[in-house]
Amino acid sequence: MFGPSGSGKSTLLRLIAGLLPQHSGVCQLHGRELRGMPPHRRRVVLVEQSPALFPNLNVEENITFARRSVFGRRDVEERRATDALLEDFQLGPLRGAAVHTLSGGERQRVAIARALYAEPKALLLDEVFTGMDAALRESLIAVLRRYQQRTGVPILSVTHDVGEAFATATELLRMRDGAVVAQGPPEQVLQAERSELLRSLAATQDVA
Amino acid sequence: MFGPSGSGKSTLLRLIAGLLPQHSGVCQLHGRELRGMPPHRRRVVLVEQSPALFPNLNVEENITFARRSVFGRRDVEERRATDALLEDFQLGPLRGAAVHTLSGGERQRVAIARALYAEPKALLLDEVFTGMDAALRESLIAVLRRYQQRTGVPILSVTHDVGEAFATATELLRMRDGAVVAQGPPEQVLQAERSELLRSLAATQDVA
Amino acid sequence: MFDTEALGLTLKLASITTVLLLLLALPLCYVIVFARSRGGVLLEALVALPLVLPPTLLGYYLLVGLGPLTAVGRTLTHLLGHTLAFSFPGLVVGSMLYSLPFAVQPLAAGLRSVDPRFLDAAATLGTSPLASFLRVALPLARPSLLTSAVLTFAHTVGEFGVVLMLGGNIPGQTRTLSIVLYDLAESGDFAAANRIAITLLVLSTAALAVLYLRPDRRAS
Amino acid sequence: MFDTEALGLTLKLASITTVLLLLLALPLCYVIVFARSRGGVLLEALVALPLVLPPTLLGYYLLVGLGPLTAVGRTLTHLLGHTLAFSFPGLVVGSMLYSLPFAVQPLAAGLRSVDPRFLDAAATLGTSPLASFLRVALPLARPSLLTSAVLTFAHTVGEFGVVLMLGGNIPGQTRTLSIVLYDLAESGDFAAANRIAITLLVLSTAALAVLYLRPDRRAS
Amino acid sequence: ALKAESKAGPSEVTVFAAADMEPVLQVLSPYFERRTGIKLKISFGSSATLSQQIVDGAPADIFLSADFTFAERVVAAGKADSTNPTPYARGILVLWERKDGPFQPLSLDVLSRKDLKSVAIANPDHAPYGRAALSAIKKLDVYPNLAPHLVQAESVGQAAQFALSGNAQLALMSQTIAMSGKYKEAGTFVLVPPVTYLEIRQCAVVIQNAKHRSEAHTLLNYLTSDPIQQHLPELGLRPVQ
Ligand SMILES: Nc1ncnc2c1ncn2[C@@H]1O[C@H](COP(=O)(O)OP(=O)(O)OP(=O)(O)O)[C@@H](O)[C@H]1O
Ligand SMILES: Nc1ncnc2c1ncn2[C@@H]1O[C@H](COP(=O)(O)OP(=O)(O)OP(=O)(O)O)[C@@H](O)[C@H]1O
Ligand code: MOO
Ligand SMILES: [Mg+2]
Ligand SMILES: [Mg+2]
Repeated sequence: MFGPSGSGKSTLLRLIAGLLPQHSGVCQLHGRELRGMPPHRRRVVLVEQSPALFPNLNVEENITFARRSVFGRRDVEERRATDALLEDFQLGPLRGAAVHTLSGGERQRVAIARALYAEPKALLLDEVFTGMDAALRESLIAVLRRYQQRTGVPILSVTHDVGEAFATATELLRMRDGAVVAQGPPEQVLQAERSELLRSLAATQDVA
Repeated sequence: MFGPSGSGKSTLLRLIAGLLPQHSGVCQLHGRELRGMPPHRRRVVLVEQSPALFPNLNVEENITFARRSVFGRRDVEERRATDALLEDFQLGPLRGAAVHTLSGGERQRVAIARALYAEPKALLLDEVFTGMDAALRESLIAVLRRYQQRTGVPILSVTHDVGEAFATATELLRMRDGAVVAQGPPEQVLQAERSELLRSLAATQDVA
Repeated sequence: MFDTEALGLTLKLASITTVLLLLLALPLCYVIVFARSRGGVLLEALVALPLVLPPTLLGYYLLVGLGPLTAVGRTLTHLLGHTLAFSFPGLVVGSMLYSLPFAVQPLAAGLRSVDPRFLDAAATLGTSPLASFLRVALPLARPSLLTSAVLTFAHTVGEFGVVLMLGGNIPGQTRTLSIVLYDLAESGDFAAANRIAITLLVLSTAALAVLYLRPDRRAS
Repeated sequence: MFDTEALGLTLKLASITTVLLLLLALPLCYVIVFARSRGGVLLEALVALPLVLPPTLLGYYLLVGLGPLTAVGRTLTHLLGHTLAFSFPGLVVGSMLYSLPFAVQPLAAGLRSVDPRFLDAAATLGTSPLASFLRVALPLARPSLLTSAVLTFAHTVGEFGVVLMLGGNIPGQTRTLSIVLYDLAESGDFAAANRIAITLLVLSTAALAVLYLRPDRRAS
Repeated sequence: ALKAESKAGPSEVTVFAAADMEPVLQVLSPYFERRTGIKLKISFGSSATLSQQIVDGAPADIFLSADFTFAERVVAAGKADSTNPTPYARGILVLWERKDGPFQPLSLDVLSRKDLKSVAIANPDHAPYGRAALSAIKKLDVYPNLAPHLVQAESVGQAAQFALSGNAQLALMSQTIAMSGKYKEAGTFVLVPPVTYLEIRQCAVVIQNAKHRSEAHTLLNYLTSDPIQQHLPELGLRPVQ
């Protein structure tokens, strides 16, 4: 999904996650209607633009937050899942680090790992790759692609990088002024995009 | 300035701004030694990766924060400066908005405007263009370029977009593992970059 | 002679009251802060009421209201085998009522200032509101929980009106330090009052030092 | 007859004490929370001391310490023309000492939980620590400031021990509601006690409603 | 009186009075005010509390103690305007129980019963009526039986309240209180034999630096005047002589 700043992308994601009240429209996941369902029942995990990591927990505790009960102990399998995530997201050496010491990119990786650990039915990513260098981004996208192939969980990702969108998405959404103005396979949406740009240029010239 | 995630870019900026204690090295601005000077005397403004806007103030109050005293009234000139900034950063309609309602890109724009309003002697930008679409980014870079030409204030900007760095900077810094590993005019640094990459590729092949 | 019995009794009363009140304050704060209903507002106002009632009034109402003249009082007296007045459990009840707002208010204020983004994050991760309260809000509001505990304890140690009205000055049961000090002051025994004051100061300076010099006090 | 004189006196005492204490608590909290020195820790412990001293002890020491037996007391007596004890100014001094921790602690806890990122941002924008305290930390800690004010006011309204020791029971000067209620209880005048209780409840319910039903209470 | 009036506005006198005097002054003060134009501002408490406060500088004009000792304490501190406290009445100790209490009809024998749960007395260190009560209990040989059940109140007024509210089964209190409205309605009392306690000789002192010293003397003279002394038995006190 992409669109200009302030066009409502984050708002739409928060709505899907259940963090904002839905006043109209339908919102379905795997055929289940989500409207009116409280956020913690939806199993839709949202990774926000600047993710809210729990400041009282270290990196590992943040990642494993979702599946620990108040007094929970963890079994071997969960420990293995944690190790795999720490490695996938290149967070191994930071395992025990306090989250306020993390760099911006590190925080985002912890947040994505935390989301995957929660075994969501859908994953929403809000500009999570923006603060990363090209190499890191590629490797994370590969991790997510593998995850998606293994679990079949749909991923909706917001980005400003049209190239990235084109390269990674199976379907593109374009938003403007709070509405989805285009939706479909990447080629098609970008095609529409281009012709619209031409149209608006033409309009400007008419005026001039 | 650029470099991989976690290489110490933000840390260096916080150090320059005086938010972290400096244990060794020199830090000078216009010939003034900054070491030991408290942050509020440095007149070095840092716009952080996810900027801390004051949640109790609206957009305009955030922008004008620096030059208002506790009970301050504003004069006509300051009002004009505010209006200009609001327009430059396309924040006009959001003037009175509560900051918790802003989108990610809007927050970053408010933070940059707030920094300019403080009339800094140096401006530090930490990945502020990452969450913006291409059109918005271009227009903001143009605003900053104009500002720099008018005032001569040095701007140190962190980015992951090598293309952007190359296009906008007069001098490039590359960081890795907490140290500046290259510095100089863009062409030179990128040249060094490329040859290093080749060297490391060669090393890998040697091992294989 | 120094009245160690009264000191022990006072500390026992303050400890029991603090523990019980914090256990009560947690669910109350959950409803007050997290339930966005009118009920929460009503409850908060109700919990705040003992604030404005002088301890002598509370003590008087407990004396009369839980005394043998009312049905409630008779039932209680029957269950306990004695009147609530002039007994340690009676002081606990009185202290809890008296200190309730001091346990609830700082904690509620602390919970209220927890950034809702953390609660949102927990919710999308599948954490129920109750679990979010326990695992996210409460740990983040820890300084306020501590303030609640300290103020409650202190408020109970310093309690005088309720004890005077309800206690009956029975050594080992209801004769707390504040009463002992009152008696000493009335009989003009400055030396004995001094001994108590010094003991309290030493004890409390030690306790406060432990509390305030803990290394992890200020999140950086 | 309802003792409006005592009600007025009590409200006056609580208001004056609250205003003075908040004015005092602000600089104290600044030093305690923002100065990262040992001095701050010491000051915090010092401010907390009245917490653990029963009001009867505080009252007694003020009575003796500010009485004609000490140099300070003699000077004061000379300046005022009367002893500080058994006068309204004396009650204000006693109440301030007694309620000091209740003004300082919630505010300090609130200031402590202000996210340091906001203070960092203010600092790089050229705001001095003092201005950051006034313009950033304090507005963000507003709920805690409110808690401080409410608890201080309430603690003073509910004050009994200090008033009894230091104030005596002089109508119109030191006879506060808590003392009136004590007297009423002694004379078994349940009806009069009821009238006072109802007045207090109505007044305070109104005050609390104003406080708790303000629309902007919960930042969303 | 006239002189004081011109100095300090409407004429009034601050009275510190022992708790047993509360019902008495409640009855007498309207008469006194009507007759002399002097308003009474009264602070009640245990005799010890009040005397200590006066020693500490409380602005009382006159102190009506419930005994001689606490009045003497004020004299000893140099706060009285004469060296001799003035006796104004003699107190009577009674045992009181609510009419719906378990020991009706009331007699002194209840004090030796094994099923007694609580008896309220005033603090013997602070209140003359408390001292008298403790002495009586000992003289009546019921102390071992009562000791575990004694509840101490700050003053005789509070001891009475403990029994009135039903929390204490019995109270040893002043006859002044036992004969006053509420207590007369709700309970019955029996006299404690005067031989079991030292005479409760209630004495008054006028404070030396009092603002309203002459009004204080007016009150004292009024209390010791023959007509009032003759009325004392109706109020639960015996006349001085
Ligand atoms: N509670 C609210 N009240 C009023 N306006 C709001 C509220 N929440 C969001 N908005 C506005 O809605 C618009 C959409 O915000 P949103 O965060 O969804 O944008 P976005 O597409 O994610 O932009 P960006 O790329 O900058 O993050 C913004 O202009 C924002 O100011
Ligand atoms: N107080 C601290 N204690 C320990 N480690 C710290 C502390 N502060 C930062 N670090 C570590 O220092 C490294 C550099 O962090 P920094 O935020 O400067 O990275 P960055 O270059 O800005 O990365 P990014 O591009 O992801 O924002 C990180 O690995 C971080 O975990
Ligand atoms: O009237 Mo007293 O001094 O309480 O016995
Ligand atoms: Mg957004
Ligand atoms: Mg960074």
